[in-house]
Amino acid sequence: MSTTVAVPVETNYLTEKQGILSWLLTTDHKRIGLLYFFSVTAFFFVGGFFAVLMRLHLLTPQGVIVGPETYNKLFTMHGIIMVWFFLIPSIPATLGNFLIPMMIGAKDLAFPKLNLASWYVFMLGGAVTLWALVRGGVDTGWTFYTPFSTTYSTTYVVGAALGIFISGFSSIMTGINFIATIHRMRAPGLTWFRLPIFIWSHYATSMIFVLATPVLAITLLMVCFERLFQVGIFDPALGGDPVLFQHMFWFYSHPAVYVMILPAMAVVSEIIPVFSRRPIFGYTAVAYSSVAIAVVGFLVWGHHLFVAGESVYSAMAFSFMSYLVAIPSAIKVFNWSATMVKGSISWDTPMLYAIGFLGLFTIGGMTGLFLAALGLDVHVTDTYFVVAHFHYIMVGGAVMAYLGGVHYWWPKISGKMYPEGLARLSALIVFLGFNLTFFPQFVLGFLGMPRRYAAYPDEFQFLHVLSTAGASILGVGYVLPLCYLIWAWKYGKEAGPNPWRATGLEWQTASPPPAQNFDTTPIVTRPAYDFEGMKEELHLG
Amino acid sequence: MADHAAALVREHFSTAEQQRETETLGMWIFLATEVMFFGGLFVAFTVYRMYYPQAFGTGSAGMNIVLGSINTAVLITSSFTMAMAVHSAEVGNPRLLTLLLIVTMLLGCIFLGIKFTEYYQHFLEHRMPGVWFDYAGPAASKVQMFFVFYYFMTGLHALHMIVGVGVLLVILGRAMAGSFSAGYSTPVAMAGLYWSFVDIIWVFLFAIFYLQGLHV
Amino acid sequence: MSASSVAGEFNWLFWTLVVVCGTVATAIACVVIYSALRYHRKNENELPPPLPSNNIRLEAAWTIIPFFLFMGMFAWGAKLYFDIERPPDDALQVYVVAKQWMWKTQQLDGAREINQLHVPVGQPVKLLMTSQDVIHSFYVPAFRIKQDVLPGRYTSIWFQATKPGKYHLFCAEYCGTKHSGMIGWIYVMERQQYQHWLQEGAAEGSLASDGEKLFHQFGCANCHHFDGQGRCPNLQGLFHSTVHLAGGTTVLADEAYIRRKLFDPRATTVEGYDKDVMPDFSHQLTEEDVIQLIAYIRSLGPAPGSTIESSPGSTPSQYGNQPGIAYPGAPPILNRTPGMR
Amino acid sequence: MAQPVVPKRTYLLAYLVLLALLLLTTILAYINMGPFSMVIAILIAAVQASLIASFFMQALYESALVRVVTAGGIVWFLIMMTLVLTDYITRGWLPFPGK
Repeated sequence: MSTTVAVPVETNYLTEKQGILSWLLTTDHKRIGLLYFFSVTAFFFVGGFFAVLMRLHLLTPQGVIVGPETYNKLFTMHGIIMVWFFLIPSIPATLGNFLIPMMIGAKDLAFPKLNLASWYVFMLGGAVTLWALVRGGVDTGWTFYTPFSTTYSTTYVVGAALGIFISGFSSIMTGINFIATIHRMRAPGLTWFRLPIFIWSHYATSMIFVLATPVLAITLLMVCFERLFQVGIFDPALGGDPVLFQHMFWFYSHPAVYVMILPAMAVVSEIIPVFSRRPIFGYTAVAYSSVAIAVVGFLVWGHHLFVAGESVYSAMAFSFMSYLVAIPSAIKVFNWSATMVKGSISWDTPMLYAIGFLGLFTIGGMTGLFLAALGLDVHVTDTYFVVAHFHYIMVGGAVMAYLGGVHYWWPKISGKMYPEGLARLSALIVFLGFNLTFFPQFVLGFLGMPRRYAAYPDEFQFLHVLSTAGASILGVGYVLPLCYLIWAWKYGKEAGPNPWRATGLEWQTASPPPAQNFDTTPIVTRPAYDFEGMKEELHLG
Repeated sequence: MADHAAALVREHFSTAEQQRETETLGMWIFLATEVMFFGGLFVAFTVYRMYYPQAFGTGSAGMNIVLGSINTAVLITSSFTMAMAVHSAEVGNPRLLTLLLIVTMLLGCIFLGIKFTEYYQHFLEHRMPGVWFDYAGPAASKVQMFFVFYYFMTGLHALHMIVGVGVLLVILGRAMAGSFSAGYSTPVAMAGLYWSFVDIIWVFLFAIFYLQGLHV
Repeated sequence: MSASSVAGEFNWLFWTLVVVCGTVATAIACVVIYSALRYHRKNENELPPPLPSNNIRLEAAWTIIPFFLFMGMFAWGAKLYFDIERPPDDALQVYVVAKQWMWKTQQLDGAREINQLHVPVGQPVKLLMTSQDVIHSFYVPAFRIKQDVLPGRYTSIWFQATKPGKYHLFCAEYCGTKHSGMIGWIYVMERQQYQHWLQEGAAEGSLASDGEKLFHQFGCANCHHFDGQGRCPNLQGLFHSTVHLAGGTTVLADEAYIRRKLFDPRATTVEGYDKDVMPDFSHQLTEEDVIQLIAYIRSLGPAPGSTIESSPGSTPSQYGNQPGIAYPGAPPILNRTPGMR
Repeated sequence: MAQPVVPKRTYLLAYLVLLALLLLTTILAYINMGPFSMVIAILIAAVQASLIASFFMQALYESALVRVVTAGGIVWFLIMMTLVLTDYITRGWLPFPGK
């Protein structure tokens, strides 16, 4: 460690080369991670802006700001941007890109040029989608259900679908890169069971990227084909079956949910041990459960189709599988909780986010059990119950973990500390605002409020107002980190290589790291999270 | 020769062997995504084929089985010459490599030529779904659906072929510039994997589109 | 608000899950909050005393116990689903046609309704539904039922209202601009009131009589004679009977079969008849017309001596390939003939 | 180092078998086997595909990991196929429209 600290600060990855071209043509995984970071942040606030407009609109039963056409476009674009241009690339392409080579002691990902290409493809897809948005938007819902999307919608379906199709290739490239890297580029001594859980989870995520994304690509291509040439693939008027579209769409889109949550679990699995100073409880179970989620996650998509015209027997099989996939998630939650018992728990911001994640993910996961129960799903599916459920997973789970991860690795990425007090405050605001926004939506759904309604019966107004109030608080909670992290980039105090006294390899090099990550390839002799074994180095005890 | 190979190891790999293994692995993972890419179409095709066997049989009867078989033979041959090209790269025979790459590309172009001839014949028979489709018999919309899948799947396959020819052009250029040796021939092997994979897809397309139409 | 025969069990299951999940979630929250407070880091260099970082028995317990809990939820949910999906035999038949953005409902004898449906309390009601354009979803929160309504095929759902009153009907599958306007009311009435309502509507004529008009207007009667001497099968007694098709398979003549005969006539041919006689009506009939024709054929009564209609639930094997897009001549596994089970 | 692991003879043999199988499947297409014609055509195609993958693509000679990846692609395709067909095959097992 002492040798790495001696490296002059001038040669870190941020300062080694200067100029805009050095960023646009970089093949350094850390810089590409940052390029992704800036892009998804921008997309997040675009998608968030749509969400704010929607919540404002729903203050009164008849809607206050926009007409139904615009409202429909708002929720569609909110969904498309948040799912494909924020959530899916969020953790893997930013933190994953930045950290995977460092965590396994490699100089870079296996295919650095492919990595850069993935960012360009992502941006191209984003540009095409935004172009469709500027031209007038899309109103099909992010799910593109046929025959509405292929025949009846008069909006820019092809543009939006093409944008998603293109950006899908960036996911595939990232997935190929991660799998090859994790298999072939590990430092000497770094066996599979010495890997941080972060790597296991990203490995599982990459499996989904590689095996599910192409199915979405081909499905959207068929939708475009059908819409452009007016031929029958899914259109019942021409012999097609719209339910087949739903099967193919959800074959990708359900595993895609695990693309969003597995990396979040990855982040939390790093934060909790470090801020409890205790190895993760039941390492093997947590590691395998990531892979189990990825594999079994492919067998459950039909639970989106329980009332869609799927056969009853098929629905039963999918319901059964859905309960099976809940088990590895449950195991993880229990193991994280057990890790904290009798630890040395710090209340730093990343840990606050991790604890928030634990609570919200538990609620989100458990309401998933309601939706997997066939008889209950009939009532609550396609209502605000579902909306609340997946926001608890994706916002309460994935975004909380993402923010936690950004704070945790911020010292490594920027070399500077963020303002701790302000950060804790914003973590609290996010937690409270989130619950106020989405908990009322569970109640709304149970009472029968269908989703995607631009106007609603009067009796639902009170809960909608609560939800909108919560959204305004949540918005503040998201803008705050944006401001103070930018501030901290320039004015934060120097972090030093290992401010959290963490055990991972990424903390054994300078902050910010040198372009080659490590001066000499590290040799690993310990399991992950071995605080006891590293207590001399970390000055603990 | 070993020095030459070592010079081509990128800086983030420690050995040429690690680089070769990683690149091979990456290529195979990519092929797995391609399986799923075409797989979605095969699933959709299977569902409709199960529901509309008569109409799909009628559609299949419009295929030219002779041209289809010849084309399959052409493609299998090209896959063979490609495998031999990889072999000659591995043993360090650049002249044979160049020759075999050219033959492979030519066979690929012959395949595409025959394929587009078939398309042209279908066009003359008014079998262009949506824009130029005219079929008087029963269940016309389902026969049309057969052709939708036919064009979509063979078209996507042809696109892969065109990309493959492009890739081989690049490889050919590098081979003629003497970039490959017995110690370093991974790009040739990668291109070979891709080429043979596209051949595999065709073998299935041939089975589902061409071979079912003679007994409707 | 819950007002149907399945709502009670739904609420039981729902609140049981709330209690089970709530208990577990509270337990997790207690462990996490207690640890965060009790073991809060006291000084910067603190390292907690080493503990075993795994415990096979504990981990096995929290794998196996959730598994059994989940299987319980699965079984109960599946049982309730079957109750929601299978109508009783004596259910009142209602036809629903959805289109952007309205619900059209009609009973065998009763007025045509738009965005509303009047039904008697305590009577099972089964809905046969189709859409004229995009996918809609028939959702009555108070009854705890929902079923997507698809274009090009029939789907069904049933309910039995337990309390008189008026209940929201929502479209729950996004269907375009005025999706949120595609709402209506289900009026659940006492039996007497319902009878009264039926008589008020009777002036318009029944569904079957409308169907009869269409039957003559489109010249169906020219071939389908009732004496069995026509070029085409006698439709008397057709409904819910087993039809023998050319090629040796059989199919149950339900609504989906009749609809398919009108829209895709050459998909199936009745044994002993010419396959080219029946014209394709897919460009002439609307979904509502088809339902009127079905009601008319249904009103022609069961075949003499047939008992099939009284017990449709007990003869599942007689149903051929059921869904709207099914196509006989498909592989044997699809054409389930009696005795194959 | 990349060694020429597959002998030329093997390539030639595989090529000849592939052509023979093509001839076989084309001839079989002229025989009416009803629904089995598709099954047999797919089976022969699968044999051809595995020959190409095993020898031309050297899958047989690659590391276990590569074989696992290949198997993964095929297994996932079969998962998609099986579960989608589960729906289509069981539709109509319950005697109510759309169940």
